[in-house]
Amino acid sequence: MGESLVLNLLLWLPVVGTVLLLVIRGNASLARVITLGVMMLQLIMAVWLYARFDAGVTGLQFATSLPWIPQWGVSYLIGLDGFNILLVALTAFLGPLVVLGAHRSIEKDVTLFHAMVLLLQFAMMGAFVAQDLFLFYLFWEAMLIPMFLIIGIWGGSRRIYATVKFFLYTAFGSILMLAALIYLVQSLAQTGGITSFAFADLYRARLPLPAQTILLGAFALSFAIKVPMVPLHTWLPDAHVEAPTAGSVILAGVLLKMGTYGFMKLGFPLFPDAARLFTPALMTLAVISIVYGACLALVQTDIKKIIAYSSISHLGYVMLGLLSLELVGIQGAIIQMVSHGLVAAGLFLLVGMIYERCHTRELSDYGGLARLLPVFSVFFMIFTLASVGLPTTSGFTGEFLALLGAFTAAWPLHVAGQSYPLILSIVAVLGVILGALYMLRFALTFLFGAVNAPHQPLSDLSLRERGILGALVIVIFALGLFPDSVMAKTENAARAYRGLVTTSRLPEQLNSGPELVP
Amino acid sequence: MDRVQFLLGLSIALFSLGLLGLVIRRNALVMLMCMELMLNGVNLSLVTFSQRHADAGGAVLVFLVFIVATAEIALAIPIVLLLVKHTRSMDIGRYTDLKG
Amino acid sequence: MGLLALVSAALMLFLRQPMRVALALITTMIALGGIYGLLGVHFIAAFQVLIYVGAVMVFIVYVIMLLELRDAEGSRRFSSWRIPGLVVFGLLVTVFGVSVWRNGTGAFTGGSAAPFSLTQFSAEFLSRYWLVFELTSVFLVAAIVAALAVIKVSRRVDG
Amino acid sequence: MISMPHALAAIVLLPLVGFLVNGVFATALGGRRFSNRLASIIGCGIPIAAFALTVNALLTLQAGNYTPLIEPLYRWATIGDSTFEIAFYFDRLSAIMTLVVTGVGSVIHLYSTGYMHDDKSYGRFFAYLNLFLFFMLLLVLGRSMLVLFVGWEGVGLASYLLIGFWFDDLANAGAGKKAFVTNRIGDAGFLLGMFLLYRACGTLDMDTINAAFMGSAGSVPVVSASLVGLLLFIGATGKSAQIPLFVWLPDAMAGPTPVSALIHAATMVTAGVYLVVRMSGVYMHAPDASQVMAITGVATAFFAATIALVQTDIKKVLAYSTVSQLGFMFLALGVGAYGVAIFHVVTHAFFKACLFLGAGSVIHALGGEQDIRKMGGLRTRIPITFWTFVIATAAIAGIPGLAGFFSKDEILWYAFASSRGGSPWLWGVAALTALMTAFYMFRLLWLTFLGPSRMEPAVEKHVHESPFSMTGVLLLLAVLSAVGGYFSIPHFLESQVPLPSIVVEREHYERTLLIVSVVLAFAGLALAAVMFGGPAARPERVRQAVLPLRRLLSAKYHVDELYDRLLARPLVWVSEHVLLRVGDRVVLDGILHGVASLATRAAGLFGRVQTGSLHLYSLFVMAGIVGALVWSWRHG
Amino acid sequence: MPSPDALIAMMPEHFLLVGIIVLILLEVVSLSARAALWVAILAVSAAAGAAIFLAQAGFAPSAPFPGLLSVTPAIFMAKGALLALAVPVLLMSRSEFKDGEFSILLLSSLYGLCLLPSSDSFLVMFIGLELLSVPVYALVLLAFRRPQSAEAAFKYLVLSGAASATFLMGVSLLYGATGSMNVETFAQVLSASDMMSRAATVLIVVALFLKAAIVPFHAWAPDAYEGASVPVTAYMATLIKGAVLLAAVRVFGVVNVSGPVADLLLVLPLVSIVWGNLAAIRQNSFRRMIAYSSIAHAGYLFYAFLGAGDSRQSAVVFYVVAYSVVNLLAFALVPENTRDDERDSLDNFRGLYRRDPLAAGLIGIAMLSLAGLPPFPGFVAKFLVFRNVFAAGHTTYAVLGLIGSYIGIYFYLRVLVLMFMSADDAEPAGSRASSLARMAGVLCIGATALLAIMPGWVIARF
Repeated sequence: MGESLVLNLLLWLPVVGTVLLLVIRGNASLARVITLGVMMLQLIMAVWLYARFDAGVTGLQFATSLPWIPQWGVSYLIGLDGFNILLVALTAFLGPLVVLGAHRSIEKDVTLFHAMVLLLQFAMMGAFVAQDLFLFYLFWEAMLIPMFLIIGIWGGSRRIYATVKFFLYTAFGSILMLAALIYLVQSLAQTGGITSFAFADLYRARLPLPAQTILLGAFALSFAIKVPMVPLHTWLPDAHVEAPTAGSVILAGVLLKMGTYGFMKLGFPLFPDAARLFTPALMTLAVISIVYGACLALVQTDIKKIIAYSSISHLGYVMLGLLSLELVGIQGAIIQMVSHGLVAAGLFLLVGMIYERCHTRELSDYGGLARLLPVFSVFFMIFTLASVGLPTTSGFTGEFLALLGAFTAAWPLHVAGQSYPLILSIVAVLGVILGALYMLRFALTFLFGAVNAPHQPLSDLSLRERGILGALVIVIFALGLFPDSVMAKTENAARAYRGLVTTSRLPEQLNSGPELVP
Repeated sequence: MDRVQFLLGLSIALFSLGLLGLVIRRNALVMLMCMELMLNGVNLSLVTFSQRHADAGGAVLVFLVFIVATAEIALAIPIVLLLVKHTRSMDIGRYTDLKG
Repeated sequence: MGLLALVSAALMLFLRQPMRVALALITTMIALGGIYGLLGVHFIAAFQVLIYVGAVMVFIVYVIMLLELRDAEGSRRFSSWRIPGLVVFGLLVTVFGVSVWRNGTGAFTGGSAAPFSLTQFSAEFLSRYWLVFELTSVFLVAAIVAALAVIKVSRRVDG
Repeated sequence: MISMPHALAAIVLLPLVGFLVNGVFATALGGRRFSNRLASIIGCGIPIAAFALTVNALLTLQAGNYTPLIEPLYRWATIGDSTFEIAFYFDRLSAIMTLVVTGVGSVIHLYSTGYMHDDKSYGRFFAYLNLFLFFMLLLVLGRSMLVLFVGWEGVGLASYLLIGFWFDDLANAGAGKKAFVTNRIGDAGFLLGMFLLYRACGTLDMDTINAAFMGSAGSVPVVSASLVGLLLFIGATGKSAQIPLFVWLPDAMAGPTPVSALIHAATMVTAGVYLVVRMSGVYMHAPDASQVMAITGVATAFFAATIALVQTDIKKVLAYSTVSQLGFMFLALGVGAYGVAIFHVVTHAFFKACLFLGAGSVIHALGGEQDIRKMGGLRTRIPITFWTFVIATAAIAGIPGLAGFFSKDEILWYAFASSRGGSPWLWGVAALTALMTAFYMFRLLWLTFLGPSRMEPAVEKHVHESPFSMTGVLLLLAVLSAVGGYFSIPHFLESQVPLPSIVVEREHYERTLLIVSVVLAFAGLALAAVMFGGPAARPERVRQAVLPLRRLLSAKYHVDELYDRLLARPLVWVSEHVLLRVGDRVVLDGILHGVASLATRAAGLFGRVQTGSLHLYSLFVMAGIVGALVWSWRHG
Repeated sequence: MPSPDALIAMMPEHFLLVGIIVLILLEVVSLSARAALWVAILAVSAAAGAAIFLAQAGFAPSAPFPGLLSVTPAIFMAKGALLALAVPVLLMSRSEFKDGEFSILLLSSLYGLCLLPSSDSFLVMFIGLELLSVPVYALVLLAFRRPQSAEAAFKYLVLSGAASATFLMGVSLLYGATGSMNVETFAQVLSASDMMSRAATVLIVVALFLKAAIVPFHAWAPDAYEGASVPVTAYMATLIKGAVLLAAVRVFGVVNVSGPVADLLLVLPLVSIVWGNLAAIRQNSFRRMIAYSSIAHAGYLFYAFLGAGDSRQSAVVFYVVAYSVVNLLAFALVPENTRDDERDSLDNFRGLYRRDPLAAGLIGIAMLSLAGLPPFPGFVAKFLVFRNVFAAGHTTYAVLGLIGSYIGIYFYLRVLVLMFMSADDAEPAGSRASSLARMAGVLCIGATALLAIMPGWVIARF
């Protein structure tokens, strides 16, 4: 009981922080200190939880379950398992970095900004730890609001367009998900006789294939928008470009993971038969995302857009890994999620730092920064290479395992005469080339060549900035070099996921659909 | 034709005529009168049924309708006067400031 | 009597002068009163004549006379929606008529019960329906306050 | 011989330490005297220490009767039943490669202290070099393909950084990027091959895989060895600059010359060869892949040599020569002569490093001039450089007695006679290439050192011999180039990777072929002497005679342009015009905006309905009642 | 005659009546308007308190007024909740109305409101409806800060009168078909097949639609709302709508809806949702926007009728309360402006965050809640409604309704954009909501928080 209290504290601390901020009102530096303090506390608790998390246990740990809306079977059910432990840790880890990173860039309405960051943190954390569909949906939607304000108030010149687009796009998916989840719970109540929103109960719902298909469609739409998968991605570049650095970091670092997490925790396990039926289609989309995102990143002239499109590409690998239903691929996908969170966050922070100095995001306005800002460039290079997926960085671990999983899953099918998944995984591997192409083009123009930057002379990174990036770099290398202990924590979840998705849950008499993935 | 049926038909006709009056007449007072006509139509059917079922309820409702109709007119007339004062016209077709 | 009511009601819609419309309405009302009388509910007939013709219509006629002087210009009688209005009216009457005519219950057949008298009605009104009576009084209070408020507003606008 | 725990890990990790120390100091203390001295000490000390450790490890290996040393470091990942172990593996092959890497690496580090003396990013340079060494050692010492791949990509990174070392010129950095991306194409193939092997064998440990394919571990994996071989070979073509992925290597000469010597001649580019030899168990069962490899190798050797004929940049000539020599190595691999390929790797490392460093010395002497048309007559001005260059040139040309002669001759012989795909026409093309090699190398020698000086006066004034740190290294390498062939590596490796048997009926050609190749070497020498030893008009006449051909060669067969037109530009064009402009902006955002404007228009329509007219509102009510009543009839 | 039970059963009404009488007396002796306001608040609070107390006490007399009026704890709770909502309305009226008539009229209207959920007979219900709306005609033009108020009042009066007539027509036909004035007859004939009772049910439903502003009977609402002053619009948008819905709940009883009326309840609310949400997009008047929003919300509310009959009342009451609380919250904090049309204009909200962060924050919460976004109570309410629709098996309509509700998000966001994100720093001076109105806002935000944090507890009470 005492331990689950820590998780509750971790979750609710930002709310306390927000209230504090609202009470003090107006004092900018105090607001920063409070927010940072909350984030640090959260990080400490997350580290503690991570350390105490028992990799050998399959079910929930640190769980709290309280009835909340008993009439509908809704409960306040939170807990950690292998699915979310890493993402919770990632969220907690990025928190202080975001606050520190925004230290100089946010000058207007500092208190409100920090309140929004805290609320966003709360909502994201909540979505990860929620083990009840209603609760999850609540947090899932609640996330939009602070993000909407963060982009809309502190964003760039087209911020309103971007933020409304972001909001409406993601809300559209959510509304269908809402419909689907109500339907799901209703049918569970009618066929299974239990009225419950708890994931564990919903995993027992048996639905005929057409229903599964439609419901998965609704969930998948919502998640795919969040991921985002091509062709539902156009909100992302706009949102990223207009968002302030902190917004971009959170968006890329954590928010996008919501989509893939949703697929992993809900979309596929809830509707396994439909998921397997649609695996080829979804894999196609994932691969298209990989290639499409990379191609578009190649021709962007706005530095934030490059990273934005690269996110689309990178999350394609996550989807691919998840869809492989191979342990290796699933683990790879999980690591890739975390890795992308770290790398994209780092890149956005770097871009933010340079933007603070030069006030332009046009790639062509820059050149030869390696000469002007050596430390900056070293960090930039590290993050670029991690993004490219160079071995020893986390990007490699994720991409390699995800691709390995996809390939391993596709090969037997190829041998059995069904070559399409294999072709997809080969194309995905080729996507690695494009990854190098666009990131290095970026680095080339940005860092090398004749010195060219507005607002010279530039000061190199301050100690604060070095600290932020250094922390990220350490974790990136740690994940690249020693992923084992991390993956041990998620191994059970990966197994559980595979078990759920590979077991048919059609109503009893129809339980003989074609097995698409062995 | 049955008497009840005839009266009911008449009641419906009066009700519909009143509604039609609301649609086609422009004069505010005439519209109010058309409202009264609608209520009268209703009253007719109420009285008819009250008789038919030998139940006082219908009659009580008729009584209430009288009172309500009176009250509405008493309230409506000052409003119409206020309107006329402002635009110097009884033409409801001209009162279209609020729209969109 | 019924036909008279109907014709004068129809006339209401087509007469130009508000005063004549009012007279047509009075005719309708009196005709209805006659019908009530024929039905045997004399006290309602009396109320009809007293309240409607005696109070409401007098009030309206008074206002018409008050405004007639100012509203002298020959404003158009009908709104621009008269054609669709008439069409829909036709439909309404048809639909209504059909709905009511083709009912399956025995609402119209069977002998009519004995008409009840004023004393009967009063007794019921004050016993079974005494609450309605009370509520009516509340309603009247509210209506009076409302009317006074409106008048006060118009006075304020004037002053 | 000193026995120590984690000896192999120490070899690998020492350079990493060097990189970290130098990297931190170079960026933190950038450019100060003190840091430069520290950088030299660490930068050079570490490879030498690594070399010493390697020798020590070799002794251990020897003492253990050449049983491979396996040294697990840690477990990278455990997923389900499969584990990914980080372990080092030291056998004869690794030993040779490690010795070459650390040995040549050490001397090039020493050379660099002189060559890079005045560079403002001195520390950074050594940091990168150490980083390279780290990854290269990881590559050759890794037991698992995963570790190999880490090194494989890592050396690519180091190469990228070093090619773009002088990044102020965008072209240099661009060349680095080109190298990296081209390598990535190969890496994709490598990855696929690796996946396939993982799927088939359930492990990535190369000794296990080899054993599995050789059938010593019970069942042979159910996967086509040729397919695996081809995929891995795609990886090798990238790293080892074979057709079609050779285009990056000439451009890579943008890096400092020691880099070209170390990475782009001696070590990194031979990683592909190493990979194939390491996976020889697979290739022995992959005749088709071997065939492809042989043909690709010989074609690369030939085409690169033709291009080298007309290059005027001293380093470009050497670069194409490297490509050509790598082609020879793949030819050897293709015909199953794995040991021979490694033999050539080693000798090539010696003489090509010597050549590059010599070229570096020339460039150093001329203050950065690289165009051989603006050289000449340097023989007397920089004698040590000249003589070492002569020895190395002779070695590469195949003058008997020198290192290159032995290895090249063996390649030619196996190309002719190997029972695993050797054929006379392979030999023919290879021999022709050898002739060309001799010719262009002596051409280079002549134009650079002999004949009259064509230097610009300002340059000529400053010509000076390089410091001892450079010339000493040149001398050492020259000696190695001369004697390196007397240690028979194929024989040394035979117990591990046996040489192919000889087709019986071709056995008696051995002596004939030997003579032919000697003749060819001298013929090349003579041809060059005739052409460039005489008046300048003579080569000019030849040039005029074969002008179209020359143009084609000068333009390197337009391969770069071809790739640009066929791949790069269409990719960018499609991305920009189809995906971005049409896909994202018109179709996707267009649909979005269309829906939004539809909603606004609907809103406008609803607003117009709300005219403010009470009559209309009443009409709505009336119509609504009618509609509702009619609707209610529907339910009969 | 009247038993003590009967006396207690109408306790809330009695408190209101006492309030009305005291207010009239005060008006006669023309005591200060401030005192009048407090008297009104006291009366309403007492009534609400009484209702809630009786509900908690489980007071359920058997037929205090046989055939006319009945009460159950649930009905008391509904009354209590709605009466409590009137307190913020009174508080925010202070700035608009200087004299006591507002309070009297409001209390009278509330009296009518109280009758609706407990009426057993159409007689009482009719009086309730009239008592609910007649004072409002006067209220609409009471402030009369611009001539359009009279226009609004007239339109409201005429269409409301037509609604009454339609209602009566329906009641009359029902009476003819069954011979009874009892409201239960409606539910009994819902599935009947004879044409007359069918026409009767349809007419009654149409009349309710008219009062609740369901498309196509909605047209009066935007005009009336825009013409009225802020507190009155707030009252109309929340309490009157809620009262009408309670009347509808009363009429439908606990039966599951089927037959032609079910079709009406499916199609027209859906049209309302879409229409209201779309039409609101282009509005530039805040009240008009809320009017369209309320049309859409009326749609959701009638959707709630599709579900199981026994949970209908709690769903509707919860929705009404959740919707009203946030609506009142928004209205309470609308910044003051000397000109009514400027106060109403959405431009008045531009940069509100700079001027009055609290108001901007609370209005923002209100807007998001109206949009039905979690974690605000609007979401739980929406969830509740759509859950019922799904449970009733109308999956397609539920999905369409949800998509319709999605359309609405845009215009609510627009308010947020204006308040928080417009760069306009030129701020009109002294434009904040009055302190009493802020107090109302604080009350509402408290209620909002309660609804958001403990929806289960609240629903269990209804």
